[in-house]
Amino acid sequence: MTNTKLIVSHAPFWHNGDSLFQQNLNFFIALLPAALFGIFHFGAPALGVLALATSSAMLWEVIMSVLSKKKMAIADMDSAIIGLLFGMMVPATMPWWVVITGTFIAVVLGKFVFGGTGANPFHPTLVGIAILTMSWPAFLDFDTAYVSYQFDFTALAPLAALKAQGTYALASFSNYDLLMGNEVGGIGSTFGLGIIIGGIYLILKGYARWEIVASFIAGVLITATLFFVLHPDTYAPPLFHLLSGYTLIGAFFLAVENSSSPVNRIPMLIYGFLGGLMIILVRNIGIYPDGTVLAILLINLVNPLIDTIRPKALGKGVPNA
Amino acid sequence: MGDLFVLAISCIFINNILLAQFLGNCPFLGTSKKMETAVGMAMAVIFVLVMAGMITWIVDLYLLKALNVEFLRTVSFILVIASLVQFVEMFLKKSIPGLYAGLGIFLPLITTNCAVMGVCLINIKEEYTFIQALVSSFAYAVGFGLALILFAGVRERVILARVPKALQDTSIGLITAGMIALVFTVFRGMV
Amino acid sequence: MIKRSFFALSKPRLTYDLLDTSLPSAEELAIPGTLTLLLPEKIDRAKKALIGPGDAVKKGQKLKLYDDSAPYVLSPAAGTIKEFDSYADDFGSTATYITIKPDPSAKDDDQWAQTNLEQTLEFAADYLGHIPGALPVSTLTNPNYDIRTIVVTGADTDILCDTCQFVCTAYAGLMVAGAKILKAMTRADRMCITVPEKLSAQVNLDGFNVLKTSDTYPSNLPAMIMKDHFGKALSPGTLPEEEGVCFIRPEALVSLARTYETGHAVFDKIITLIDKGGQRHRVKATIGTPISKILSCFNVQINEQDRVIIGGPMRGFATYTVHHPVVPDMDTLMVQDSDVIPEISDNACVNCGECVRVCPANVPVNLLVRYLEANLYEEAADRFDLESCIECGLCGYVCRAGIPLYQYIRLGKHELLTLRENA
Amino acid sequence: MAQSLVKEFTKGLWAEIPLFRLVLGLCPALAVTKTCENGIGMGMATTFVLLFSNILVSMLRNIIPSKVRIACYIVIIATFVTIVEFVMQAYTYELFLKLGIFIPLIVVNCVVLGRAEAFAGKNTVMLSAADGLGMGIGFTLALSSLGAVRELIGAGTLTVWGGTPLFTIGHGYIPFQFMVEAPGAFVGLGMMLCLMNLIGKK
Amino acid sequence: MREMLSMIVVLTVLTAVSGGLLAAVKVKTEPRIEEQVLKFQKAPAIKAIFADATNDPIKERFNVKAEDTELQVFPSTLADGIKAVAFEAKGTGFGGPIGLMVGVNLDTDEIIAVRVTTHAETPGIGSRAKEDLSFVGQFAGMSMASNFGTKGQGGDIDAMSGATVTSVGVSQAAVAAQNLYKKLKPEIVKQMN
Amino acid sequence: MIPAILLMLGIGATCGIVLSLSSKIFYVYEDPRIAQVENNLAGANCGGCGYAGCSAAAEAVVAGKEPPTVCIINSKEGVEAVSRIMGVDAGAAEAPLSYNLCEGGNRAENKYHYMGVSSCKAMTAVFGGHRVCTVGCIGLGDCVKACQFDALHMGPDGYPVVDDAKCVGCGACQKACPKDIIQVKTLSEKLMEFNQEHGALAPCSQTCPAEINIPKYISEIKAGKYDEAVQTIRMRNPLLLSCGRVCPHPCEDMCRRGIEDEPVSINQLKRFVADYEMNSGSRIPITCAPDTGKKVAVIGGGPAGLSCAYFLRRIGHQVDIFDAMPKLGGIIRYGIPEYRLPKKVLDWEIQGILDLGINAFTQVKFGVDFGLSSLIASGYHAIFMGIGAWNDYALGIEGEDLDGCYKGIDWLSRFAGGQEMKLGKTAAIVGGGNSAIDCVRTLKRLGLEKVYIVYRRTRNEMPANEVEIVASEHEGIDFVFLAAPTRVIGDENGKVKGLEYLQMELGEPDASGRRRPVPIEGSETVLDVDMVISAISQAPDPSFKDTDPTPKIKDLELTRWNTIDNNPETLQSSIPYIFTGGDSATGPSLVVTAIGGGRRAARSIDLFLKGKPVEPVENSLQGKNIPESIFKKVDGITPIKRAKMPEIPVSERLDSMIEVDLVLPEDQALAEADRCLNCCRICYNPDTEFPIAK
Repeated sequence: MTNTKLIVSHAPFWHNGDSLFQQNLNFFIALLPAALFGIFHFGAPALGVLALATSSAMLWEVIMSVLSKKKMAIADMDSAIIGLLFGMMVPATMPWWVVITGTFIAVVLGKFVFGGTGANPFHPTLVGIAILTMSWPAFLDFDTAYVSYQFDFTALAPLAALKAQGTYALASFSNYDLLMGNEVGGIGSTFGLGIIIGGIYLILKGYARWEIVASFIAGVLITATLFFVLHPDTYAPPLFHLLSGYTLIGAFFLAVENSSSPVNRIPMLIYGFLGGLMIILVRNIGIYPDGTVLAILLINLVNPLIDTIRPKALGKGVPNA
Repeated sequence: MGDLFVLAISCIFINNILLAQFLGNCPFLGTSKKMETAVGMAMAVIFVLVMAGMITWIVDLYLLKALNVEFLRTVSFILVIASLVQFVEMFLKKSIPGLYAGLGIFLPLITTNCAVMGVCLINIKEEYTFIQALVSSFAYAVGFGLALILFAGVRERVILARVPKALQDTSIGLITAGMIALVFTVFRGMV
Repeated sequence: MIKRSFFALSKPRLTYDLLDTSLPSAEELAIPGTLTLLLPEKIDRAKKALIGPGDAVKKGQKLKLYDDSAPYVLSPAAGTIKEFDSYADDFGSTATYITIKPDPSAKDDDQWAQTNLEQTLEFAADYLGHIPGALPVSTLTNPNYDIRTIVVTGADTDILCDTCQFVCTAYAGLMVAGAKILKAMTRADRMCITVPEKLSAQVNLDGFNVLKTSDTYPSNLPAMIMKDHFGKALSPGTLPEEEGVCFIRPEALVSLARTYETGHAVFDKIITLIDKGGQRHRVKATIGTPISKILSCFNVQINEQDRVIIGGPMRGFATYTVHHPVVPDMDTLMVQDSDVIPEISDNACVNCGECVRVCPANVPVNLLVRYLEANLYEEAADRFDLESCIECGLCGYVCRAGIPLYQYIRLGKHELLTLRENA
Repeated sequence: MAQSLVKEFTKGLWAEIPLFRLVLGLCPALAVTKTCENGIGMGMATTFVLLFSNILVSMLRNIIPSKVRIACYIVIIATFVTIVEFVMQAYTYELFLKLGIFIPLIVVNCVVLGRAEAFAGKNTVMLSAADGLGMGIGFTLALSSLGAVRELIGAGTLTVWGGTPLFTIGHGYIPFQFMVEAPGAFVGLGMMLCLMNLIGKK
Repeated sequence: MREMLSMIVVLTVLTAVSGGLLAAVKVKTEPRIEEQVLKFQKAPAIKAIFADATNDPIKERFNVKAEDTELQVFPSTLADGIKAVAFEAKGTGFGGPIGLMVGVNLDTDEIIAVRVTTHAETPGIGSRAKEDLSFVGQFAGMSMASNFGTKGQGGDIDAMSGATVTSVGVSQAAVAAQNLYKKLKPEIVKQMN
Repeated sequence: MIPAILLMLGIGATCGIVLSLSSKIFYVYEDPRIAQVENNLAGANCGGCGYAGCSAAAEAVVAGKEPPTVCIINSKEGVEAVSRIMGVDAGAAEAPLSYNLCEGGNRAENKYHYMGVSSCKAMTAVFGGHRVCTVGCIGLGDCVKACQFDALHMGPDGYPVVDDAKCVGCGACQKACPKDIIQVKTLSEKLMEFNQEHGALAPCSQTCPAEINIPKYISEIKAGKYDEAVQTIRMRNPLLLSCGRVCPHPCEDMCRRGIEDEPVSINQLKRFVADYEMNSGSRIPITCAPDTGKKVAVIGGGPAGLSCAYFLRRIGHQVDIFDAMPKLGGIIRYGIPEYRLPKKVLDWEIQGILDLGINAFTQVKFGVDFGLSSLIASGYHAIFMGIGAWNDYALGIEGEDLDGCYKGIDWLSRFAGGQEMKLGKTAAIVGGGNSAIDCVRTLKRLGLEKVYIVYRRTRNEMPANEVEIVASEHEGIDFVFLAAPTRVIGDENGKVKGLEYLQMELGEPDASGRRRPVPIEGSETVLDVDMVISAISQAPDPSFKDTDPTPKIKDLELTRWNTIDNNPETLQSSIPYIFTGGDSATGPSLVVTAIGGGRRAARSIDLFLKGKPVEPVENSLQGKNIPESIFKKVDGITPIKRAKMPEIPVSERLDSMIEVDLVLPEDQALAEADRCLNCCRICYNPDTEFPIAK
């Protein structure tokens, strides 16, 4: 009996069985509808981009873990989700080397240098997209990306069209088309319905916080409505903003990323609302057609500040007897 | 009034002194490790920058331009700023020790803060009126403080994260700052 | 183990177990060949110890290390001291273990026969500090506390445990008697008892103020009782004692009553064993019995990498040796098979916020743990409410990254105390 | 003497190279290093100021009262900065245009004032000159290497002097423009610091 | 007291010496600087405007003056014998003043071409004003009397997308040029002859 | 030009006036050290230190919140200047380094599987950590994480290894270690460290009178790091060449391998590395702490004096050695014959010590050529007396002064000193100690026909080293046991012609456990010899007390054995500034004991010189054993023969005085080092029955 070594650990001795892998697996499941639609919609190249993005992101994670002699965290699938999200936000025609560079930036510069999962102050995928947009905007231009495709709908990126042509461009986009993915855009970001279904699944599973999603969407709608009501002929209607571009994928999958979003209720509401507000500000008065990426990065940036708003801890403020 | 507001917004966000103009980066990295110091530094910069902006504007108009010796701008400005900072430091220490404890210790950092000198020079270069100079000084300083405080918020977390050894401290601080600069491009074109 | 529900939008809900009525009484265990007593005092090699190997001890004899030391244990049986040595306990505190070889032929000691059983606190402090149920005499006699309310934890504080409930139902009469004695001893004017609100067993509790507690963990923890029933949220770092409330086990009252009834010290402790299959066994064992005896009594096989937990699954502690003795405050013994032991990781916090939302004390655990990991205890206490933690362990239970959050917090509190003592 | 001169000179080149080891002088480092050429120009201007201000400060170190020390140092530095400004305008005007506001801001470069305070104010003229020159050259090296990296990645060229690229990466290269933008400056410098950490001090 | 005195004296002497020294350097370098400014800032713009100049406008530059306004003018005779002048006007952009060299056909008062000389605009955005000829090209052929405001301000100039401020700066400069031209044209014509 | 000058004049004057006035008006007192410290910081106000500017950092330094090294860009000189301002004494300017006491690591036994926070601190909170041994390094690397300078990393064996080149001695690791295993000490502190309770001490180290870290140097030999092994020995023992030859190695008696197998040849290994250094042709550099400006006189250049001088010098004191003999070395030069310790080796070793900057004055006798007062007058702050024990005890029998009668040490030293000695043909040496053996073996080599050892007990009781006895048996020495000399018989010329002795038998054991010899009445026997050397024991020569004119010397108390009375822990004598060690304090004893005494005295002298109370080492464990290290059984050991010391064949060695014992060849040394069990680097399961304990 003396040689039987027991396990000694600290309470609690139970765990609810939740894990990072579970979380990411659920993210994966939730992303599937939109991703599958993207593959169906944009064909084999889309599948290639998604597969390459996911696998290269995981590969970068492996390479960096080996280089820095850190524990391999690939089994968590964290990088896979980063890569998949990256793939879903880019056009299906993106050259392979741009995808690999993008996932490198996302995984390494977005996450790894900050100390890995949980430490990234910004959403890694968005860091990748933002830096790529700054460097090689041509590869992320949806209008040129799909020139060789034949679509039975207006093959214009709705937001770019809005920016370039003003409100009369809106006529070519119906809300139903936008919702059903009849638009050009990122592989997985066009199918609004799929994103909404996946997102709701994620919320129900408890892996995305509904407060953020709801307030984000509210931010978009309220701000867009304000603009629209004031100048209906200059600005697009709120639903258009909600259903076009990255708005939905941003609301359901990007803004809710754990380590760059708040955990307390009021900050979550502020965070989401601010994100929605910024998107509309950028779209309506800024220079970028779709401000989702930078808007979410901006709320990521203010997250540490607003997340200090939290309920009083037990006994705080009670005079010490 | 509207113009001044636009000027202020552009100075705070779009032309942010730290992230777009690269001025004042040494204290930006040095004092952003803790939120407390960041807030203190931000306040001190606002205070000094407004003072310096006013004084140098006056010096420029009534001395340099009047005597047609604009080429002495650098020397005279920096001397005025350095003396001002030192004076304010001594004054606070003696007269308002409470404030000194909060702000004063940051004052020496400001002498070599290129943000102050830079803004003073920008004010002259842009040929701002006195009011404009005042607003721009204040707005630039607020922009400095805003960036510093946002940065400190992120950095407080980054410092505690398991950053790879070679990247720790300044290195990751710079990368984080780069990300913030990236984020600040969101304001482009908004005015 | 309770798993995360499929749709986990709301907080997880852990409920207390109600009394397992299938076990009407406790099985009695004979006095084993060796008894081990744990004495919470460090051995000072420079001083001459009062006890030594080979010394004969009587049943009920008070064993102390040195003349001037306060802690003592009572020998549960007559016999001889085999040895004593130091034992590293939790959080760096060093204790001493004393092993006694009981001599079955020896007569009961005369020490207790001669002792005049007074119903005073001084007497309790001198002789009753080691009775089953661990009467908190040091708290009761502490001049800094003005204990006016005594709360009997009729509802067990940890989930899965039902020893206290069992004692309340099985020994209600003795409890009432014990409560009277205790009331006579102390200045307490209020005697409360917590009872699970859904407990169906009817208990006759005369003279007690009954506090019905909800079945959601951690509502039976002292801090929660203070908040829910006395309306006093303890300010960070304070104990219920400082508010004049003392929490005691029902078994302490029972032992008290029995001591005064019989005139002899009592040493049999009621313990609930929860085996690997979750099956409960109730046993009455002499204090000092190695738990291996209890385990073998119920044929619990201990293999490599199993876990033996003293206390419940949320707040107990895992021992490294099956030779750990039965001690006066050991209510529950739980054995986990190596297969069901959840992995613990050294991942960094992923900031999912589950812990924050589940925390009954609103502690920002996600940030706190970063500071604790970096050993910034002062900051953790100042900015992130380290001391507000009521130590329920829920944060560790829900942690998605598998971080031992509760351990970090306990350690942080401990280090903070050390820091403050040194300052 | 000669040995210590060499020591003071060489420490600025590697062991205490201002930008990478001491992390001083960030503003010009970030702002002007879009091209290698700018880095070299800025570095040379700073070197000039460093060298002469160090010499002068060290010459006057016994005369200057400590209370107005900073003011005096700053006047000395500012004088040389203005001279550099004139000279650059007169002889390397294009470069002057690129470096813009950052030339007068050499005056508040922590490296310059820092060396005046930390070294020249306490050491002999020769040593201070060696220190200033070493630090200046080290600063130039750091700026130009950062500039080279940023320019190569961000523009696909390498310009050392005179505005025409010395070298252009192959035709198919699409410049990674991030590196020449403001965020790229921070990230690039951060990465270079990381590289320096990896290489180690020796 | 001694200490105070020494503080004052040292600082004063130092600053005075500095002032003197700088003044001396300034005097020495001034002509050369002026030459450089011409060579690097204005010459390329002038060359671009008067691509087919038969003379050397820079060498023949002269100053004109009316009331308190003084202007440096670069006269040119184009290949087709048209007399033209170029001069610089300033507007305020995003990062500071924008210099705009305007070449005007003296006979028709039509703009031959304009070029941005100096600016401190954001690279890649505002800086396009200098490189992007389609923007400054709008001015070519416009009459000096037309409205140089941007379309946003109700004028005739299409702003560069995403660089509104810079565009406005350029148009401001153009308006400034308009005013200068209006004021100084008689003088210029006088001097040209 | 003029406006420019005027303008700058104006601005300068304004600023100057404003500043000077405000410096008067707004004058606030502050600790002058703040300004001084600030002057010595880099002054760039860079904020890199985390403080707002240099003045804030200076305030933090003065307030004691930060070390003088706070400024990240400060030069070394600047740091030193700041340290000086802060009154950190010169001793601390010596760079402290971190080092690890426990080298058990993964080799240690665990008591449980740990699951939880991966830090030593957290694990220690759970039943004191998973190691069975109480000292044991937990090995989760809190210290490695605490190190800001990348100077610590986890070694392959699971305990931290310090990179001396990177360590700055900040002490962060020490603070981080919950078990006090990693410590930050200066070289001086390390040199002056004694075996204390918290050390991970093997039984051999505990037994060694010089407290050498034996397992460490053996493992270094095993790893082929001979230089480091030499350094390790030198931390405790400067005379490793001599000790490697003459030490009777009590450590080997405690060797745990001896339980199941033969003990490790510890001393052979020491000799191996010592010879390795000597034969390598260059000395391994020895570092000394910066000068402290204190002067110490060491009287007597024997092992105790040399050891004391060596350690005092290394911790920065100035030392002069005074010796009455023409050359340094004392008893190991004059009492140990050439064939055991060649003078060449000794010279090389002593030169190495003197090369540290120690002055030696030879042929000056304390009390005669100089005295206490002259030493004080020459500015010595403390005195170490290691004058040895040179007075042989007389046999106290009739005829002892006959021609041909000698005294052991006297004879040996005169012989070693090169004096022409009259030799007989046969000799009887009275005594059973090492010096008796030295005498007989020397005489044998000098060609005597018959040499007897006359000893009053039996061979088993002989105090001489076993190897020595065996060697002399090989060399054909005759032993006369149980013989008490009663009379030296002389011839008519007053020359020795025989030694009469009484035969003895062994009686009851006495207090020391040895059976007391009891004479057998009427058993007188005469041994025909023409030389009698009595080598029974020696005592110090107390004559300096009479010859030294300083009255103070009379205060120096002696014991009844004429040894200098001292506090056995601190070695301080009755005169506070006189310390003593070696044979003069203990009576005749081992060389290694004298060396240990010299180091102990050096520690006390250091304390005395620094004005600190001269107190014994706290929790000293010298000579005591950690209970769990004295395990009684060792499992799984395959007996491997202990390396046999190579010797010169008897036939060859008797013709000359050449060294008899040879050094182990490298492969054998490595094999021998491999036999070491690494006690206390592996924590064995203790024999305690109840596993709750450990």
